Amino acid sequence: MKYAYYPGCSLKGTGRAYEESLLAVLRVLDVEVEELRDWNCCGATTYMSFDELQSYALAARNLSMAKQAGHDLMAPCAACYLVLNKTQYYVRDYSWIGAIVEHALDAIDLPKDISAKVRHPLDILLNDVGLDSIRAKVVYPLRGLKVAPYYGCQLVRPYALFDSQRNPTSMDRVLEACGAQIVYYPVKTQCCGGSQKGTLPEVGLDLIRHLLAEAQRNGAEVISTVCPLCQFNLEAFEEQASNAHQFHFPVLYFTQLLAVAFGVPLTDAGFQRSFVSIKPILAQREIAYA
Amino acid sequence: MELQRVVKFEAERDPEFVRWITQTVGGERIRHCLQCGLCSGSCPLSLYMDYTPRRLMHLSREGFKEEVLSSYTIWLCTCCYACMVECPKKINITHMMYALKTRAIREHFYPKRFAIPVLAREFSRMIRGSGRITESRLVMRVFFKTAAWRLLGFSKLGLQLMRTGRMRLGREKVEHRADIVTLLNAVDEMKKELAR
Amino acid sequence: MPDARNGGSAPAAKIGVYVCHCGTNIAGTVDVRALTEYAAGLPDVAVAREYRYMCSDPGQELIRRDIKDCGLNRIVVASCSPLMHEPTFRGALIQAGINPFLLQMVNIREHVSWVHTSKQEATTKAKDLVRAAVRRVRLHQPLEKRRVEINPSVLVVGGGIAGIHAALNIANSGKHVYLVERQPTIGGHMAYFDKTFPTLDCAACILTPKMTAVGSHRNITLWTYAEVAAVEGYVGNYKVKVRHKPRYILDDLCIGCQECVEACIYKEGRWADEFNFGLSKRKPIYLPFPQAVPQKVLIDPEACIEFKSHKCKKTCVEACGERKAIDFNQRESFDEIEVGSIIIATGFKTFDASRNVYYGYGKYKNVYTSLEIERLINASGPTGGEIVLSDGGKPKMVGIVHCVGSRDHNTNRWCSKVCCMYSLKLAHLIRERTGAEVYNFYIDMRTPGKGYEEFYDRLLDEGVHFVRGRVAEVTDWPVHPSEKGKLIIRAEDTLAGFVRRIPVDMVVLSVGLEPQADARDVRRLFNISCSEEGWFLERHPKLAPVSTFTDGVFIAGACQGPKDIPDSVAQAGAAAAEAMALADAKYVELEPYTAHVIDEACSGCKTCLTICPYTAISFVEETKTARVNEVLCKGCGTCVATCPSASIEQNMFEDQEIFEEVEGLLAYA
Amino acid sequence: MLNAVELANGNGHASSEATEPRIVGFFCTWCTYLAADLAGTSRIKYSPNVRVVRVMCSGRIDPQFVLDAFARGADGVLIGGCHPGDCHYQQGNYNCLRRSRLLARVLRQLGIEEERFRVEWISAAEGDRVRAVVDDMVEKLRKLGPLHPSQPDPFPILGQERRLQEVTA
Repeated sequence: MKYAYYPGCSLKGTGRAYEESLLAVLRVLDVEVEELRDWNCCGATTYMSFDELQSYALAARNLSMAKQAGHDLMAPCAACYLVLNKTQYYVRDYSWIGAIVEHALDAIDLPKDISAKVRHPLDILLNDVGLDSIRAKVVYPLRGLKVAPYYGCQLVRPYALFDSQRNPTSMDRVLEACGAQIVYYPVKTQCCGGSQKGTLPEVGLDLIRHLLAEAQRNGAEVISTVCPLCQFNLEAFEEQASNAHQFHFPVLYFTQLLAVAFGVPLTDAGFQRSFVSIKPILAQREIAYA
Repeated sequence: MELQRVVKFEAERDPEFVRWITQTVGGERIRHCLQCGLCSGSCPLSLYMDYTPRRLMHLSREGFKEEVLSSYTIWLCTCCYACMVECPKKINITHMMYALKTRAIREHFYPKRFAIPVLAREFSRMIRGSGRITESRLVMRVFFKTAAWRLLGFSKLGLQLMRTGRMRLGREKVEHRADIVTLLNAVDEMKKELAR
Repeated sequence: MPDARNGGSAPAAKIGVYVCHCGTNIAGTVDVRALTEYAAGLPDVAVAREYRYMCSDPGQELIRRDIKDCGLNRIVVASCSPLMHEPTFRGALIQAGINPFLLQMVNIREHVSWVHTSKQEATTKAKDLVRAAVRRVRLHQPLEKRRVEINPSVLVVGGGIAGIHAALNIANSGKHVYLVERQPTIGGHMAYFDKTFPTLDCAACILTPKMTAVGSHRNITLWTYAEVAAVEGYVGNYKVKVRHKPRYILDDLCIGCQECVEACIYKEGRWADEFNFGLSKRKPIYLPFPQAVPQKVLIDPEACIEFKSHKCKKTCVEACGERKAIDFNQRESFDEIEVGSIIIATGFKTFDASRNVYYGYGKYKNVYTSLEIERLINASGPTGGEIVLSDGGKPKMVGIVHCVGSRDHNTNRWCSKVCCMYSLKLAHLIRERTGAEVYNFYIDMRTPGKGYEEFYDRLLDEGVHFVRGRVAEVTDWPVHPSEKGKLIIRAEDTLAGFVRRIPVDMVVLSVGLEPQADARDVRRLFNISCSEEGWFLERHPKLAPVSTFTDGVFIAGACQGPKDIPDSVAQAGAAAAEAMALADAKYVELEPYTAHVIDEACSGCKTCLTICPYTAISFVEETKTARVNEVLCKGCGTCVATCPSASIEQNMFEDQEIFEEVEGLLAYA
Repeated sequence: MLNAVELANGNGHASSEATEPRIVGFFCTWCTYLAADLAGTSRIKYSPNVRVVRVMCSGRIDPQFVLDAFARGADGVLIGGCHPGDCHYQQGNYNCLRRSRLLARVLRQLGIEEERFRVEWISAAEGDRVRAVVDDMVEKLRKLGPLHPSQPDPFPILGQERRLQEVTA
């Protein structure tokens, strides 16, 4: 199994822990990945609202290069995942968009073919690696660690074909395979506000607070995420969001929990980058870790 | 409280806008809207909107361009696609919001120093410049252009990020930066072409 | 307790009382256990039982078994209204081998549990009623129902789509139908339409064949320009008098060539054409409309010179020549027919838009009613299908105002059901034919029905404007340059959240449906009831939707309530089936509630003779007493109450029985 | 003619209802009885004071029924028929009306207040009118009080005939 790896800007910045843990986990599972050479920002949702067509072109550049590399393109960031997919759909559904994109690729001597399959790590773990091989690699089971699975919006909506748009369960299953206990989390696909926290603080904070409160109400010990922006929002503003109830969750990437289970040293899985340490919880649950 | 006379004359409607929205990507099915309000109901931000998505749909298809493009709604939309997935008439609401944003930016239909469009603009500039985003720098720029004082509120967070090595000040960039510019320009050429 | 008048002592009564819970309908308000125990204690009551649903088969079985096992000879059932289940329980008595009229029902549902709230009071009342019934039933006598033959032919009143469909159904079954239509042609409202929703198939194409079929069917006697003048008789044997208005044309001689119309000395039409609501003009002699059935012209005496001055050249008569079909001296004539059942399909009339002054109907030239627009759109209409303004120009903006004369406590409270759909249809046609911007002003869009919602969706997609808000006014007073020379519609766009002023060239008022102006006279004529609004009342809104409280009289179509074409046709089919079932039964059983004279008591004063509305009482010279003809007697009992010597009795309602009932009700309560 | 059981059960509520006016209604099958049924199906609530006797037509109502009702202890009598012109039997309600006019006068002479005897035309569609009429009548009768609190039979003559029948029982 080999994939072209498209980190996206966040995984090089606030989301470094995601990249570290992801790569570590894939290593354990002997999944080969190669970072896409000279990838560029996908444009995310923000560029979309500035100029949709340009953002398609930006995404297309990556897709075209991935096709050349000859592997499926692994996009861990939900926003990237969405934009890359969306681009493919639109180029397919609207010939005139296709024409523009092709023209643009032409201008930088890239092949028009942007049909590289865009995959999310969850998709890969579930459908290519498989739960059995994941179970097989577990050395330190998570022993019923109570996890709130937070998928956020853009991973499953509107394009994810590997999971339900209304009630996704892929992360649940992967984590359960590592012995974690998934708590009821009805807001698993509700929006975290994205960049709203920066632009309209009180609004963003409201959404974040709701997500944290729901996790607490359902007795979660940690929140598991699949998207760097979700992770950042929930973690960075726990304190601000705290009101009646104090929030003090480790907000992790699902890959970090896998890493624990696989016996990857915490420091290799970016735990040192968390604001809230997970160690006390692991200790309390008597979950061993490397 | 001041009294204000509100009555809409047909002359204030903009048929061109209706034509545009019903032909633009995402707006094609807007006419099918039943005004059931499920979009507003499922939207996590509708609570803050001056016009709920449902109302925006109606205003758009009736051609009240002013109201639509100057409404906060389109900026509050975080593009979480909840409305679009739920919509019983399969209207691509989120995509339409993008379209409205782009047009609002193009026609300068947003409040001065309003952070969201500024972010979009800065974001695009940064990409044009280096092909990638360096979050820390982007955030700085936006704040300086909108509400610098708010930055102070973030100093603690900044330190935390710094300490955990998640805030890089070094600039992320692609090797072939020229490519990006060429790419984007190519798009613009083509657009002009199509316009003609 | 024996009866002085009937003499002789009836066999000792053995009464069974059966109290129904009707689920919680009764048991919820009446203490059924207490009631049953109480009944058990009443004199002559041998058995008293309660059961969840007496009308169910196990319920009836209780009664049947007790009659057999305990030898009951009188039954009291305390349940719902006798008008609901009396037949059911009488059936049970018959099955158990005793006479069905030895039953008395007590209405403790409609008259007690459903209208009272205090359990104690309700139970008390129920006890009184049961007590009365128990006392009354002891006097009940075995009675035999009267059998009367049924005349298989049927009268259908009204030649709209409902009447047409019913008539054809029955005629095709081989029975004879008299179809009486007030207008000079059949076709009703449907004949006005160009297209029908939601399929948009051409109204004429589907209606005309049915009309001609009626005209040519050997089992149908079609009388247009005629009205029912009088009805007497009873189920199976109605005598109906039909008045033929003079059309001054001899039907059987006129071949519909219309040469007379050509020849009329008026070269151009001058008089408002009724069929086009005055949007076009006709001559004094005319054919209502091209596809009219029958294809017979008629003369308007108000317009024809011959009638005014008797000095006309009578070019029409010349033109008619040998056929001699024109008869200026024709007078109204009558026909007497006998039928077994009657189907009333007299349809509806549309709301008079001028009643709503704010919409400017009759004031502004370009405000039309939906029916007028139907004519404008109709290819055979005054403009040949051209939708034009009063000045002949094409409308660029058109406003369609829904709910005119509907859902409004100032006019009609009800929803007229069809307006939303026909407004959508008109919106589509207007847009299609003129390319105008069309605005629909609605309160709620009501599109239940096969393919209806889909049609609405289609209209949405066609870019028709939908403004949710009831129109406040239509005015020609511009307050904005863009409104000059237009009709401005003012309404709140409740979905946008502000008031809008929309200037249009043409306003279409979607008028609601109303009962016919003379609905109340018609219902008297046929002895049926009307709802408060004036729609004919069905026997049961769910289970007997086309029957009335008068046996052998059925209703179909919009005369029973607003209905679209499919519903009207379906109802017409149902009514036809009812009529045919009746006819095929050959005979019907009548309640034996007739009156009879007790000869020895009769003084021969003849008071009763004058009072009987059915002349069922005659005077027998030999005995010098009155005698009731049981076949003619309908059992109203007026004569009984009138007889000064108390020598007339009515089965089931004998004085003694009623005295007992009254006494039972009040007995030391 | 009481019997032990009836006494036992019948009087159960006598005291509690003593002050409540008791009304006997004579309703024609085709209009007023139907209206009362409609009131039921529409769950319209009204005072439980009226006890209905069903007759085919208001024309069947013999003045004796009314007198007897009063004699037996009714505080009021309500006759319900079809509206003029709507009679199922063409004119029964007119006959009823004529008799009632006469009867009303007789009653007045017997000292029975006119509010105690009422003739109403209620069509099959007027369920709510049943409520209105009954409630209104009950209201008026409450004001008047019971017709004859002390002796059960204010009209010996009428009484005799009835007693005669009872004796022959």
